[in-house]
Amino acid sequence: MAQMTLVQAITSTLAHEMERDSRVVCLGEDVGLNGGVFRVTDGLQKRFGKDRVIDTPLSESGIMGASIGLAIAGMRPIPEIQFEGFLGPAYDQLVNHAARFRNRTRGTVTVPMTVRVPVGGGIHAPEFHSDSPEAIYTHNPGLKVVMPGTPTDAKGLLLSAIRDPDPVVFFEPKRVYRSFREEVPDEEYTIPIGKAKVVSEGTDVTVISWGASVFQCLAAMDELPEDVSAELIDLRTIHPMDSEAVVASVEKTGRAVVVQEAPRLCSVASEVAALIQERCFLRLHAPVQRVTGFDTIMPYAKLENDYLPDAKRVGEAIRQVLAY
Amino acid sequence: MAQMTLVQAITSTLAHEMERDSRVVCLGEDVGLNGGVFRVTDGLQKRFGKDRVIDTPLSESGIMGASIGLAIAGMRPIPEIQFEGFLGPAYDQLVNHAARFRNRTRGTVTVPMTVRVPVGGGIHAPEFHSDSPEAIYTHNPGLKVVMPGTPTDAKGLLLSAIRDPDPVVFFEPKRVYRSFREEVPDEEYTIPIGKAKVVSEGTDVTVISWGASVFQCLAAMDELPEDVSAELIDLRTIHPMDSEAVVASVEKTGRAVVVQEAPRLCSVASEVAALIQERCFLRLHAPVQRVTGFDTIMPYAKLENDYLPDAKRVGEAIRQVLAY
Amino acid sequence: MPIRTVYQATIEHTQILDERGVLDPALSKPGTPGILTDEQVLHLYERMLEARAVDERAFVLQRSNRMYTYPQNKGQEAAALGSGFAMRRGTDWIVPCYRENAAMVMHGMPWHHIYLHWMGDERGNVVPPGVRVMPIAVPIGTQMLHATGIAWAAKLRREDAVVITYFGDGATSEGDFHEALNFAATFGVPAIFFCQNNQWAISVPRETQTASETIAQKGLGYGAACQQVDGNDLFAVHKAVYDARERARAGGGVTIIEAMTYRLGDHTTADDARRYRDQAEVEAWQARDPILRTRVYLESKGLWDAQRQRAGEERAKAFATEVVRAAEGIAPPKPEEMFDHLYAEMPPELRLQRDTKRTSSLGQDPSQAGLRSEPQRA
Amino acid sequence: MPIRTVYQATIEHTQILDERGVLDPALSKPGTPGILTDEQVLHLYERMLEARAVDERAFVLQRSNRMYTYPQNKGQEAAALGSGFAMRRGTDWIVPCYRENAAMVMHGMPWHHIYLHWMGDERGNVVPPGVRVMPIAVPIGTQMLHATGIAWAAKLRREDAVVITYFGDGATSEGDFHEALNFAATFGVPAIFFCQNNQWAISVPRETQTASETIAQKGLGYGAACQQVDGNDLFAVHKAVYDARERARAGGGVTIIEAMTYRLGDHTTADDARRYRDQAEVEAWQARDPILRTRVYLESKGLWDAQRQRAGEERAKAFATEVVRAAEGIAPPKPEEMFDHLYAEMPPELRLQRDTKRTSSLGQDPSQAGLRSEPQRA
Ligand SMILES: Cc1ncc(C[n+]2csc(CCOP(=O)(O)OP(=O)(O)O)c2C)c(N)n1
Ligand SMILES: Cc1ncc(C[n+]2csc(CCOP(=O)(O)OP(=O)(O)O)c2C)c(N)n1
Ligand SMILES: [Mg+2]
Ligand SMILES: [Mg+2]
Repeated sequence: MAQMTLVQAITSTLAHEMERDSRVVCLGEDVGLNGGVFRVTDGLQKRFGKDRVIDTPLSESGIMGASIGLAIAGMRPIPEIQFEGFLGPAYDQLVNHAARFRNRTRGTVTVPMTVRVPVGGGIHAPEFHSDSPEAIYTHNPGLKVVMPGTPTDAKGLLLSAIRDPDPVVFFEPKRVYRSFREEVPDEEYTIPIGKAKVVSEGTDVTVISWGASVFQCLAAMDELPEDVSAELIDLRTIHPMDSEAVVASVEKTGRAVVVQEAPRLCSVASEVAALIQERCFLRLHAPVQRVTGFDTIMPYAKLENDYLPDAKRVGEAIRQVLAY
Repeated sequence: MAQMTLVQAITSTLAHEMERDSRVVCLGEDVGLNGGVFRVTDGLQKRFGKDRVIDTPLSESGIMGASIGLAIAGMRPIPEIQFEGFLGPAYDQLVNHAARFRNRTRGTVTVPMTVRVPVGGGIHAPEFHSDSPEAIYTHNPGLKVVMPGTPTDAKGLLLSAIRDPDPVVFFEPKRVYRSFREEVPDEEYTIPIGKAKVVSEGTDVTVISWGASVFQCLAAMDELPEDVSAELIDLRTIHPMDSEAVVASVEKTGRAVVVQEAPRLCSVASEVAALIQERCFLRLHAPVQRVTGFDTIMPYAKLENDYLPDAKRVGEAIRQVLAY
Repeated sequence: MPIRTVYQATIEHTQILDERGVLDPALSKPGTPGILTDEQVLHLYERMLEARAVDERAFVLQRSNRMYTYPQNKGQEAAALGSGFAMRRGTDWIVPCYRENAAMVMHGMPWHHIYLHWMGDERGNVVPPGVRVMPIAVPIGTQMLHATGIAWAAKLRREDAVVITYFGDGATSEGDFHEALNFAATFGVPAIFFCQNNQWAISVPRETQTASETIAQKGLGYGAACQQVDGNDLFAVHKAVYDARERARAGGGVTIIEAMTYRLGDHTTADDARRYRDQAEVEAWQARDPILRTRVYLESKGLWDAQRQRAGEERAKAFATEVVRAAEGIAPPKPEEMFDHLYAEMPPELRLQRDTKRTSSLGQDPSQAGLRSEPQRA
Repeated sequence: MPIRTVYQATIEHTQILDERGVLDPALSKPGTPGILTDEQVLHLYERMLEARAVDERAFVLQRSNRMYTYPQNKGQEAAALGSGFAMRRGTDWIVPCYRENAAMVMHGMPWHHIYLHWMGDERGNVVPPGVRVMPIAVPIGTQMLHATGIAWAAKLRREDAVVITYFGDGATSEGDFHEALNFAATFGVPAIFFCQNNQWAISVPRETQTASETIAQKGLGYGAACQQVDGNDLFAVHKAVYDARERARAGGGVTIIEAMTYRLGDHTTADDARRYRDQAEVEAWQARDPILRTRVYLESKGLWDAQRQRAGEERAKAFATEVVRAAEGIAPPKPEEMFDHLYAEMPPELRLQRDTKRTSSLGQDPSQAGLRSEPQRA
């Protein structure tokens, strides 16, 4: 076991898989010699060569569309989009092409690729560098959407993503990249896409989150009165969602809070709330609370902490559903 | 008063506003001599000239981005995107630029434009011509999203949209374009963006819908037993949503069904369900039911009617919430 | 030097078989690589007749409600067949738009799949095993990036495969055209960008689409090889693609070819081209119909005559009837199929929607077993 | 004619003030329009010193945590100022990226706004009334379409305004570059596309970005006028933009200018360029520093000397201190501001979020007045 940050876990997993499978190539802006702006692909070009770790032109639709072609022709491309804010130019290729090929060809043309994208706020980056667009790629059918919150999960989910026969959007929460280290098992293991993780068990309220927000939830739970027993679920996969895990937990607790960085309207939090009220209606003691970013543009760095849900807001929501 | 189809109501409103305000220009693929593929701009180029009704290159990001520039420089552009499936290439300019300029310049650079987009299924069009992406443009903050379901609403909302100081996505349900005529008042009137319409009042259940699906809801309500009194709300504006109207109705009925063509996950229906359970929790007798497209790609024409919610599915959902 | 020339370029237009059906002797000198033989021309002429017949039948089917919107290929057969014939079936890739049906079929896509596509049936996009033809691409310009990626894979894997992608004059205005060509040229992938410049993008004429003098010169900005050819000239089209393919195989990278042709029909069956273009223009191009031109050539060589023409047209019609039969002989798709191919493995919630589709409003019927507390698993 | 030339093009590179600070006599002949006067050069030289000082101060601020990520402009001052000076303040439009601060400021954007932007404060994008400068554009390539639209508006309204838009070599790979140039050229709008080719896009060198020999030739595919200039030559840059502006005003449409320059600093303060580029290359370009070259020229004309240089540098430093003071002297933004400018009129639900932001988890506190059944109205 080695102590690793999220970045290190991803780097070493990419290396592992490139070693194992010669079809795997990494491509994107600055991923080569520079190792990516977050250094996630650091050292990989040196190790695997310029044909496997490829600096591309500054061209997100190009990266996405060419990766689709690579995948169709039998490669396992891992395109990196430098920040989630630059998924915009690649949107059409991702949701209208990567996501649709299998279905529209009845399984005869497929796109096994893993789109790596740093995501979310909290690192005081410039504008367009702090968004959380996971709902967009969940609403559009045909993609899988993953967002690991820990180095250990990242390793297992990334292996699953690369080996998945379908396109996976692999969101990497920037705030977690180097925020802590943990023991990551040395041996190969996969974590199935579509399985949530119960971070801590509880009986009074279910807190559902993913990505960097999980840590705000943990902080909030630390502040709860001794006698409150909260269950924390890290979805890890946004789509397909582990509805079973969510429903099972809320069936037990009867109360739920969903926490995300993204704005509220038509979001993953909306979906979770809608799902819970559908499936757990008679068990619910209080409305599902959504603690989310606001329905405005993610502000620039000076105000970003006022936008992102923090432990205080999460704690308050928990107290509200308990007091309802 | 004249009998008009939805197409006619939009055409005559565009003409009205171009007459009144010389800053208004229509632009897009085939909108000129050809009058648009749905003939919505038919005759306008002849009447207003090639500088006001402009055929553009085949370039959606170009249309959107250039319209942003036109709007910033004092024009009132009305770009047309030929089908909602081709919003993809314009996505970045729409959600990251049109939607953000006012906020990121603290009100000093603004984008008053109305993006006209035919939307939805049911006309047996080729693939990529039948989607319903309204949730996408609602989740991304900074746009207004309108979808009129009748000629009368279209006129009033289109006038509001063109005069709105902010970017409006004006979705035109293709299925309704020529499906019926109604009396449209001759005089100028506006319908405020953000106000829903109670199509029919009722006390037992609230049915919430928009666009072409409203007519499936009406058909379903025709089939309900005499003693069931259903209230039908046509949102007309998706964003900003008329939460007050929805909440007021469900406070009265205690039951709700939301109907849309779009897939379910992270959709407007999810948002409405989440909203209702938040605001009307103690009044709800049954979970809010979502009748939606499925979480798969809109199928080609042969199966599209199996995908789109129809009166049968709506009726069943109503009966389910009543029987709960 | 205060002012110095840093770049110079020239674009040439090639025609080998002229409008009167006469072959240029210099360009077709015996032994010139890529010049079609008589036998090949005869073969391709029969394919042209078939393509035209199937195309015209589609129009009839649409008008009688047996097909939805259909984009006619009429007038562009030389461009599709001349180019397709220069590619090697099963090795090279065809990445089409929707106006080169004959090229798709030449490389193994069944004709009736093309019908099925426009009949609103996804099974029209099924690519048979071993066939290297991508499905029809409706969103304009997008397929060129897939072609680039496929060609890139061939290069990375050192496969001897070349990719040709087709697109219209209108498609060159899309950002994806630009990004695809730039990627292709930058990485030196074995790709051929074949523009069917049929002078119109629905109602928008070529001059409104772009201010450049030619489409071919658009390749200059990427360092691609650029050429314009008479797109109704089977010989010139074939030769240009042949050369481009050889160049690509030799590591010479990407070529853009602009084939000057014309859409003799409406944009699609939903269009009425009389609204926006002159009949005189259409007639001028009708006189340059590639089928006509090829026929005159074959007749001048004594390889064809009126009687063979009648027989050929009969065969083509019968062929079209077979295609109709194949397309219409398939049982309608089952609603469940819309769920079956979204992912390799169906997620539980999707399975729930599939399994309850016929019985509930949306997989949410609380009366269904275990639904409320335990979603049913795959 | 079987093979005929349908297009020919040439791209020229212009240098007027050479690396040794010597002016080309032919190109700078008295009376040549667009050649800077001594007075103008002196004025611009002082602006260069200011720009450099403000830029270097930003670096220091970032390193001491008083600013977030900042992209240095160092080395590109001649490109920014020579081009900006050819445009008319208040009439023409400046549509920047982020490496032409001095051009923005020359046209009325306050220097401290640029600081505020990189300090993470939206007020840095506030455009003062009457100023025709667009805010800094971070998403690469996107601003060129806005420039096209603004220029188009000028044309439609018959205003005598020309728009210049700035972008890097990397930006030319984006689809928006293509669509913007194609729109601009097709509609003949008065726009100048000014590429600051500083040889790198973060770590990606120009040759990896595109296989074309020059960036300027990318304009050929649109029918634009194309030119390459020495971007560290104040005279050549100014002259090229001056001519392009005159051409645009005369209805001659769009020009693309490639200014050959170099990013002397890291990409941003978050970057370490030593990871990917040779020190030798950097040093070679340091010798071509535009400030140095302009100074040598001024000295050769007896207009400048070491003493004036010291005084000028002092003034520039003091100026930078003023800019810091202006940027840091502003009260921090209030959290509510994030809601206040999303729409002209705040929708009720957004107002609810704003008004309950400090007191509830998300405008959903059931204890707040009327919240559950009657959302509070604006
Ligand atoms: C991205 C996109 N935008 C718009 C359309 C609608 N549309 C279909 S065909 C067409 C014109 C295409 O012109 P061209 O590329 O010249 O091909 P042609 O039809 O002439 O063969 C348009 C605008 C589309 N299919 N995709
Ligand atoms: C659409 C988009 N993709 C990626 C980025 C990240 N990024 C910021 S600057 C940059 C390189 C820009 O290079 P160039 O256009 O040459 O401008 P320069 O920085 O050299 O002035 C990249 C990739 C971005 N800001 N926007
Ligand atoms: Mg065309
Ligand atoms: Mg650069």
